[in-house]
Amino acid sequence: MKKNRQPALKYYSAVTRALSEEMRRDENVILIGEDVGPSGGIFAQTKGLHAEFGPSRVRDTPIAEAGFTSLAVGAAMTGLRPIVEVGFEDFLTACMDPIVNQGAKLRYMLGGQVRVPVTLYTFGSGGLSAGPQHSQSLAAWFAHVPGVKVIQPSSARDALGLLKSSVRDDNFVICLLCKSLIGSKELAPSATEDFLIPIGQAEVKKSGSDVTIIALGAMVKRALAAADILKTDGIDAEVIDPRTISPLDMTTILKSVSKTNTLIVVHEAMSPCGIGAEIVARVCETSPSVLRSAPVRITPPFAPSPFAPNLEADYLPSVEKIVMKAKLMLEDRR
Amino acid sequence: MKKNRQPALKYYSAVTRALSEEMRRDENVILIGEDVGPSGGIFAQTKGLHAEFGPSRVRDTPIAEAGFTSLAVGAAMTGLRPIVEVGFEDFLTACMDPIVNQGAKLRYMLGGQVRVPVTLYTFGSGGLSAGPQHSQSLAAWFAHVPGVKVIQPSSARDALGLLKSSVRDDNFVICLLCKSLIGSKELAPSATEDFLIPIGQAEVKKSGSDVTIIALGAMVKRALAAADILKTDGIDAEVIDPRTISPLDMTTILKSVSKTNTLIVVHEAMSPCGIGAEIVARVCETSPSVLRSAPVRITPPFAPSPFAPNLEADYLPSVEKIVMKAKLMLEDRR
Amino acid sequence: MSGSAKLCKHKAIEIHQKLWEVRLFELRAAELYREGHLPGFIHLSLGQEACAVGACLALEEKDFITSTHRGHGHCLAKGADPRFMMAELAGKHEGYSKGRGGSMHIADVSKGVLGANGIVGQSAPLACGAALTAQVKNTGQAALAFFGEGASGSGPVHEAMNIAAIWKLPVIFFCEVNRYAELSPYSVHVPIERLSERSKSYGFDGFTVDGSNVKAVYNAVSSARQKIRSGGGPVLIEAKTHRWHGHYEGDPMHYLDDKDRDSSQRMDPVVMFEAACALELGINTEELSKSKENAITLIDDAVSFALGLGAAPTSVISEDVYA
Amino acid sequence: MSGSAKLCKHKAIEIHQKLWEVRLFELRAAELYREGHLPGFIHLSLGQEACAVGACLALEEKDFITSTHRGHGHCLAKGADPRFMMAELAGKHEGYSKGRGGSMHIADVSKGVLGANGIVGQSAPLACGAALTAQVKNTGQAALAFFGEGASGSGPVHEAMNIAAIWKLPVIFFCEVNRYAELSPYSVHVPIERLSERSKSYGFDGFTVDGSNVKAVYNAVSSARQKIRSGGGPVLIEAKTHRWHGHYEGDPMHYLDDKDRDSSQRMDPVVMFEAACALELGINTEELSKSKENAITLIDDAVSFALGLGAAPTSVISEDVYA
Ligand SMILES: Cc1ncc(C[n+]2csc(CCOP(=O)(O)OP(=O)(O)O)c2C)c(N)n1
Ligand SMILES: Cc1ncc(C[n+]2csc(CCOP(=O)(O)OP(=O)(O)O)c2C)c(N)n1
Ligand SMILES: [Mg+2]
Ligand SMILES: [Mg+2]
Repeated sequence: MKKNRQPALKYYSAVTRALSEEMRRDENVILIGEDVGPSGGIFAQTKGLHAEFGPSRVRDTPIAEAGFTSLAVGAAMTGLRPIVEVGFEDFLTACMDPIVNQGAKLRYMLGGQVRVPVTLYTFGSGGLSAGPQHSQSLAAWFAHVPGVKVIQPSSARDALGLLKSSVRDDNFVICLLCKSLIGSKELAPSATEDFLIPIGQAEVKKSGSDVTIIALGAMVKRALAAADILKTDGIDAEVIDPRTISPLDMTTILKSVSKTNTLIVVHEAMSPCGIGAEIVARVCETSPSVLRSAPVRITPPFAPSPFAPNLEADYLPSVEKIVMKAKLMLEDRR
Repeated sequence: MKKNRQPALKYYSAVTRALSEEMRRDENVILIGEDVGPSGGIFAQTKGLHAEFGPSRVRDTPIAEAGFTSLAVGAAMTGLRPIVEVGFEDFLTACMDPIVNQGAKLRYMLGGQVRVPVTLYTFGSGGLSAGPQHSQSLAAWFAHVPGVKVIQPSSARDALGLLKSSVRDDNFVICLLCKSLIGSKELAPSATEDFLIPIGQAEVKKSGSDVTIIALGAMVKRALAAADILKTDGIDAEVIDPRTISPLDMTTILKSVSKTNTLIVVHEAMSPCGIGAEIVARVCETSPSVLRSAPVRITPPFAPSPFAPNLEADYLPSVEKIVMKAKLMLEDRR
Repeated sequence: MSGSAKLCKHKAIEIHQKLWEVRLFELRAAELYREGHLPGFIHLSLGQEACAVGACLALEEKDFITSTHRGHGHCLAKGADPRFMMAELAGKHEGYSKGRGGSMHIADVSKGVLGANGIVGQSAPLACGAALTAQVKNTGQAALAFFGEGASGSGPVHEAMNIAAIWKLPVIFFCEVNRYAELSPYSVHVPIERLSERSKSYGFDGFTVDGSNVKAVYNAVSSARQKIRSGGGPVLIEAKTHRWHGHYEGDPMHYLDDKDRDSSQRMDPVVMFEAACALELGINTEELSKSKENAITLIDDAVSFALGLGAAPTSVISEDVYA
Repeated sequence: MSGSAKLCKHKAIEIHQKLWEVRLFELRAAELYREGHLPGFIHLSLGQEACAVGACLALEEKDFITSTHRGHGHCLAKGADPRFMMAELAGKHEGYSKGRGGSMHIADVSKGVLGANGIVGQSAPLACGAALTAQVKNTGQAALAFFGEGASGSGPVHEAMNIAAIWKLPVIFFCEVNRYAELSPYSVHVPIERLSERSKSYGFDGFTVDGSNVKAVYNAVSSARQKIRSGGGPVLIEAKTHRWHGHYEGDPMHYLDDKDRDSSQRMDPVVMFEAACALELGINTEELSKSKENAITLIDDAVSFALGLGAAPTSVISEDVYA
């Protein structure tokens, strides 16, 4: 890798870059949300956009997630391509109707007369001691809803490539960013590259033959760290990041599971009716005899996300837990 | 059964009976919602309550699901036991924050200082040509949230017994009633009986040894009808109604699956990250070798609920589909 | 807002015909519903025709409207085709929603009708979105949101008005106060006499008009549209009107009080307008009969069109979920 | 609402001590936060002490308050114990939330503090719920909801005010207008000069007071409480104040304009009150020093208490999820 030639890209700047590139490309793209304007956002994620694109296309909103998300849907139906920021994923509870009953369904209800190209991004997941109302992972709710797509970038490059694709997508796309990755860095695609990652494609982040670990969002890095440790024990783990949560790329997942005959899913969201449940169910339905040991979901206990750092550390899936579960699974098999 | 002695109970009157019995028992129980007052509700489900308990305890609200659900939480924290009606399950999209970030979490966030005894009931599911915004089944969202309980009565007796228990429960309980069952009848427990069904217990609606069918809400009757047909083909199906969706009674489910070595789940909700996914995942995790054929989820296609009766009939899981899938499963096994 | 008629004769005849189209469409729909030809449930706006027609005919063709569960009149008045509307009510493939939406989801985007909507309150922010498009692209369009007094108590309506005020969006909030929301009266939903006062809490203008008087509605919306043309930002119009039928067709209306049961008290907006046409606008009976006849023909056609269609193919169930 | 001081000397001293408790609690919290003793993020109300103290001390002990993300002052003023508050900020088991909530979820229900809340706008309907309990059970209690001008744009606040008006709930809506919501100024959030005007759109009273003047706040809330005692339904009070620090502690405040950077413009509510105590209430320097000393001791104790505690046991993670 040309480590010295390419500048590093931070997760939050990947958001800025994606937004600005898409806004430059298409003047129908606008940005609305709380403090996306002159202040540049609480994580500096929209820095410079108001200056470059002006107050008509970059709009600070009042605190009205339901109102402005529905407004974005109305704008999308009439020719704009709004990008909506909702500060924290937990606040999606305030705009479920515009997403689920409007954004997801208007094309269907209106007989295909309209498209609803909205990209809604938000910062979710835990790891920053943000407490029970600022740390949730709600992807499963939206994977349960036809008409929306859901993406979750686990790195700066993924954030860049997936967000750009979602702005070009003609559907309501929800992008669930991970707060704990905000400062994480990666080699950036060159400034002139129109870097896109197609929606709906999982990525094998590390290939391996012994155990399949599907990890989401910030858990991808932990799964990779676990894979490193497992290697020292002679276990060759494959780590897959679905990247798109809805629709799920089951092809990539099934291919891996067929190879390793095992399945571990790791996510920060609650276990019941989560993405892990869906992946396990899909694997068992379509390839009932492929698993040679019981599938495992590694998730927090069924409780709200606690505030204190030691509590949150214990609550979230850890590298150690992943290592332990993987070893246990392979031992069982022997 | 003493068919002639016991009066028949309709599903919607079971709601009225549950509410009035609990309001008589405990003066802290109040009822709020749109048109729960003098009009008696759109399905006559609250008829007579305003007259009996008066305007202080039975309150028509403005159209403000977020506001009045949050208000109910505040009232519950301070000593009342509010029952909240939200007309259609689809409108829960408007009060997700009060449910998920307040009702479900305040006890936890406040260090156990409060209880939040709210019962929220709503009419959901399909079958009445109510269209895409009035036919949804969203149980999975709430099963994904720690701090709330979720029940779904599939008959008048279950509605009576479960609702009464939920009013006495010290937690936020969501009761998802099925619109298509509103007029369905059953023998009523005698008027003097304090008829309770414990929350958290599944019921084996029909026992059998060949195939386990887990069905939810209005699908229970269809599963039972399918079981009747299967019987004529020599297949003895066991039909289980979880009745409580969160927490799930996995003991009853696993017992059945261990006996039949098969698993079919039928629900009206969307498949991805639905209750079916959770049940399949739990079975495969805990009893990986118990299933002798691939588990099957029978659900509508991944699309909003269509309006026209012929479209909706095709969309929803039918008796025929259940029969067909069960037969296919058992054939595969031979 | 002056009360003087701005109506030219040509427009008046157009209004007259539309009033009858709306009236007849709904009378026929009620009939078909009772006979079992229309599934699900429908919400009629009989008695409120002057609101839909007066408001939509004061808009420009390029303007947008968003509507509610009680939207037949709005959609027709803005130009939706009664044939495809009735086909939708009947659940047919030829309907605006391919039979997947029904009465609550009629839309004709080519005519600026962005959809009836089954979620109370959402018409307001959705209209703001269309107004935002007009503002950003500088198209000169406006958007009008229909909603009821019941919706006025909902959060999204407040959020929409607040944003519209701050962003000076070209949007008209048109509140039809038909004295009920579902099964409960105005007083359950609104603590003040005049909802138009709410505009002051956002710093824009609000007016109350007689919603049975199509001229009054037309004039109010015309003035509001004028204000928007000159960049003046939102306007709230409250139209006091009457819902003649139940909340949904078939509603037994046990909750009505005697005063409200007494239909002799009510003004018929169509009759009122015909009188005004004759007296003030010099439109003669023959002309009035002609436009009424046109309406009858159109609606008859719509009904036979809809009833003549076969069931929608099940393939539409999975169409248009994603673009 | 008359501007005359209703304060007796005893109450004034109580207020003075509370002002210092709030001030010192937050100054120490800021320090501890910068030093890495407090995890997560905290939102300070430095400069707004007169609102919290004036409002809470005008309430009765049995009354309820609901608070926001910026709630330290509210909770302290209503009687929460600074030790358990600081322990919570530090994530300790002895904290009000057993270390599971942090700064945004402080509550002491025994003192009527129903909780700070991390969701903007929810304080209003939650307070209405407490007011409903008081009304249904006829306890004579009232509830006061703290919220900011940013929250005023949110649906739940509107829905709460509308319901409170219709049901005549014993609730005070107390809006602290501190000129910012997060990183953007008042004008991004509110299209009118005086938020108190909004009360008119629900038909109840609204007042604007100087939120830096604790006496003005105290008097306004006292009058509102009086009105509630006689069954008069809700009141909206807008208190114009200043947020001295950033939105969260550590906020670089790049977005401030020069006028707002110039801290010489600001009134210090504590200093102002001390002057008033001396001039108008005949409280001497010694008395003032004593109540300040009390505050210092209390907060010092709270800090040493919190820092002396061990980490919360992980068993608390799964406690209290269900009752
Ligand atoms: C969010 C939401 N809550 C409740 C309903 C059920 N509902 C349908 S129409 C209606 C009454 C609406 O009243 P109003 O706004 O006055 O309109 P009108 O029916 O009088 O035309 C209600 C409560 C709904 N559709 N959406
Ligand atoms: C529903 C919701 N949306 C957004 C936020 C993020 N947020 C936290 S505080 C805040 C600003 C609140 O402003 P204001 O009501 O004026 O209170 P202040 O911070 O000035 O005390 C915002 C937007 C939130 N917590 N909840
Ligand atoms: Mg109405
Ligand atoms: Mg503020």
